[in-house]
Amino acid sequence: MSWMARILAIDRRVIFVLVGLGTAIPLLWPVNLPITVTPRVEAAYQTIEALPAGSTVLISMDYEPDTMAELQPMSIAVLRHCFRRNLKLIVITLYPAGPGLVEPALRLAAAAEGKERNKDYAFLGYKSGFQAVMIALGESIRQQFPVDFYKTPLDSIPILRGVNSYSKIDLVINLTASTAADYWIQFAASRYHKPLILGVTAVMATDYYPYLSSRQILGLVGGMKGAAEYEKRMDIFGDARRGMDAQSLVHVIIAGLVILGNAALLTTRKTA
Amino acid sequence: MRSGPVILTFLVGTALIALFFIPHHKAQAINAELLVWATVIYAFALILGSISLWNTHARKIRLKTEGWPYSLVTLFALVVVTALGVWQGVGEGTVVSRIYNMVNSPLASTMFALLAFFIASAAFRAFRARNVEATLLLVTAVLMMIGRVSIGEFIWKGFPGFTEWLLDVPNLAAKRAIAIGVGLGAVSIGLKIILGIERGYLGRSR
Amino acid sequence: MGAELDTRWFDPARTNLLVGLLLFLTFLAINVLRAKRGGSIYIRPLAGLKALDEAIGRATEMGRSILYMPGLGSMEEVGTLASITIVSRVARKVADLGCSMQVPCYDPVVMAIIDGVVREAYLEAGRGDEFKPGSVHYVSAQQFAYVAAVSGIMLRERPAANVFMGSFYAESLFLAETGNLTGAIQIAGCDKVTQLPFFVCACDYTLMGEELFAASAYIGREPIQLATIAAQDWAKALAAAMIVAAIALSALGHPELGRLLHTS
Amino acid sequence: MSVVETWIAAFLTLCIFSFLYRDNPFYRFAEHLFVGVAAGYLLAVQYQDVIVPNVWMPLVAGPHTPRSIFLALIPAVLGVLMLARVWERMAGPARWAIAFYVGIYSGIAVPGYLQGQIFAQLSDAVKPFAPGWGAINSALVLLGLLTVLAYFFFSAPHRGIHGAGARIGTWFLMVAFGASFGYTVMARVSLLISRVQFLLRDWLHLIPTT
Repeated sequence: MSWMARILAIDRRVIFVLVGLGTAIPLLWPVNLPITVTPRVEAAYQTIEALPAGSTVLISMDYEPDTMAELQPMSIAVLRHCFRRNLKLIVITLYPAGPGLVEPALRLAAAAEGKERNKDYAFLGYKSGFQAVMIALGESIRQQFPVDFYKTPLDSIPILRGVNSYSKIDLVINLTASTAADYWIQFAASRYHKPLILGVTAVMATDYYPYLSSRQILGLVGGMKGAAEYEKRMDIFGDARRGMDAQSLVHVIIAGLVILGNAALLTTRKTA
Repeated sequence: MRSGPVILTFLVGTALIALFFIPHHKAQAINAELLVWATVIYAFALILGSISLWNTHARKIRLKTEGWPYSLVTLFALVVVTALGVWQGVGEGTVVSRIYNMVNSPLASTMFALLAFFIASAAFRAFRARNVEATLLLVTAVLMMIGRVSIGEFIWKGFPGFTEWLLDVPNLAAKRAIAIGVGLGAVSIGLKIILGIERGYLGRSR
Repeated sequence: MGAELDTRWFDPARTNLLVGLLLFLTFLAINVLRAKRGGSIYIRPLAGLKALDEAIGRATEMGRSILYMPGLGSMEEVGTLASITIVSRVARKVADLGCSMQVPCYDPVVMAIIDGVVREAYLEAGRGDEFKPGSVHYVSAQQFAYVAAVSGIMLRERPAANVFMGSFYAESLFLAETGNLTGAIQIAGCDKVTQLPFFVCACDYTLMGEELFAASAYIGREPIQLATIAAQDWAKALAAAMIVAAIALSALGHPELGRLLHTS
Repeated sequence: MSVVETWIAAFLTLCIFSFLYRDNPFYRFAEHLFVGVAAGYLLAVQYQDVIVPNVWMPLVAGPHTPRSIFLALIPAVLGVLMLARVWERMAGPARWAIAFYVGIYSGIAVPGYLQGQIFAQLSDAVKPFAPGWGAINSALVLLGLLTVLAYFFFSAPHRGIHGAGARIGTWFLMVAFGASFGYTVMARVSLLISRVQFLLRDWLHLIPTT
């Protein structure tokens, strides 16, 4: 069997090994492939960069373990940027499985930037009701979240003193894999006229380009690639940039295999 | 005996179609109630399904067919998790939710992750330039793959823009046409069943 | 403050939908009458369904079974309804030839329905005793637990043909790629656009979108069923014409037609 | 997750990865455990969320009014009829429950797909052409839409003008499928990355947490 014919009849497990290595190697030994920061991510970065120190930011992290690969590194990068800008963060989640992801992300970001709970950020935990919560935050945060995730009353949390509705919030950031984004645009941005930044999965990102061009959202971070760009902009080397190395490698492996297969097909067809 | 159920399907189906057009709160209350009834039937059907699952595996054990010990694992898990769930509930903090997070979550996400391997083997085998259509399929797929990762942008600045064009024009056009066709097919099959033209679901192929 | 209770008996915003429904019913009525009066209705051949016939024949010769997967949609998905109408005809062919068919189910109600359908097919074919109870069985209503079990069936019981008919999601590639490994002939029909590329790549034949809904009429070849497909085509032609007209009119400054199609 | 839970999750993860090599006892064990736990979990959820509030409470435990009993009785009877299919001779009566259930979802589907699929796509498709260069894209979208619709026409053979249109339609379909296929690769690889990260970081501690 000619060399080319053997390629065509390659055992699929060879392909599986290649994909497995293409994923594991960059995670262990980062390749640090070049990343260019696209305008949409830059716009999100600049919006946070422009906030004066001490401004209050409401972050709603509405996603669950199945989309963690794309959104967890994005959350950590955005949280670290807010901490680095000495902003006051109020963090909530509208998904029951949210706290299991949000809490570790907050701990990681705060530790990396030397920030403290209740002094620099407050995590209010999960509240069901989706749109109802978003609207109610316009009236009173305390009515929705009488106590924070750790059961401490809001009044005894330093950064929440005097903050009880959207009026005191300078920026809303929503990191989500679901239609929560549409409702945040409808309520936070349109109804309460709060500046809004979105962080969504790659699959969803293209649907929100129109909102960016119409300035309903001021920045859009899409998928693991967007998160990697944000990490590069923050000059940190997180899971997103490692992940993007693996993505690039596996995509190149698959594309290469397809090209190789067709090259083999052409030569065998010529000789046959 | 057979025409009775067909009439019931007609009555219920027509009622649901009518309720779509009637916003009256009493009508919508009936609509909601009927949907609750459907969920109750589903719950009982799930018990029937679980009995079917039990029979499948119990038969394997009884007949000692090849691989019957594995069926013991399924039946054991089924009994234990059902009993705990019925007795203690399944919410956050219950034993069942811990079992679920420890067993089903990793299994489901790893099964999902296997798709990365299968997408590679399927691409290698299927993307062969045998004719115009197959060539269009593979060229578009390769360009889309390369264009969406940082390497693509590194090769050609316009790559991401091009991949978005592929999604916004050809992909959108075909998706829209298929969606219209599926919509028409769905309405057609729904009406056929309600009007009794199609009775296959009652076990009558003629 | 009590919300304003709606007491209207008709929602005017949905008038266009009602007109659309009545139009479709008219097309249906005309074509059914045409069929009843013996008018012949041409329907272009669907390669996938011819292959399905051959696959059942070959499976019978080899004494191996057919694996029919009715999809991972519940009854809310019309692809599932389509799959039920298809399996009722396939079951009759399988019963006629004395072949055996296994139907692992995701939705328990679908299992109850298909169990009745297959049992009935064997009775009608005069082979009531050959029906194997449990051949139509519930596997799991969780996506990847179903996939894990069915992949096991494919690899261990080696059916001669894998038939995927209905609504499939991300698991489509997993099942089709595993089935491809076993060398079985694979015929798929799916209404989910995002899954069609994977079926096209991993299966021998794929019924795309609307073809899934037309399949049951094809296999049965009953005139009235073919009439409903003709009605669908009339509606499709009308839709295409309206799109072109609306765009042309709005280019000339009359966007009214386009607005007619708008839904709340 | 505690250490024990991490080790169990890692073991089960490797059992599933072993399927890539071939069907083996580890995969078979994980498969059967998966099916059993999933079946038990779903059964318990349906019991807690549906059976108790909609059947047990109104008929037995909870506050009853003649109306609430009657309203709860109908679905319960239909449900029991469905359940009775366990015995073969009860397959007949179960058809009433099936007919009701199929009627509900056919009745939902007809207007639902009419609005959500047909009219939603039509109202999108009739948007006026984009100005300037965008008009080319709008024209291409319209051309693709019409030719793919032509491909899906059943009552005319793919011959002549209709045949040519259908052929162009298949080209649009292939480009659309290629784009959709390539677009999905990243999402699938992301899932693999998070599983490999779980093994390398949470289990083997070979990757530093950021």
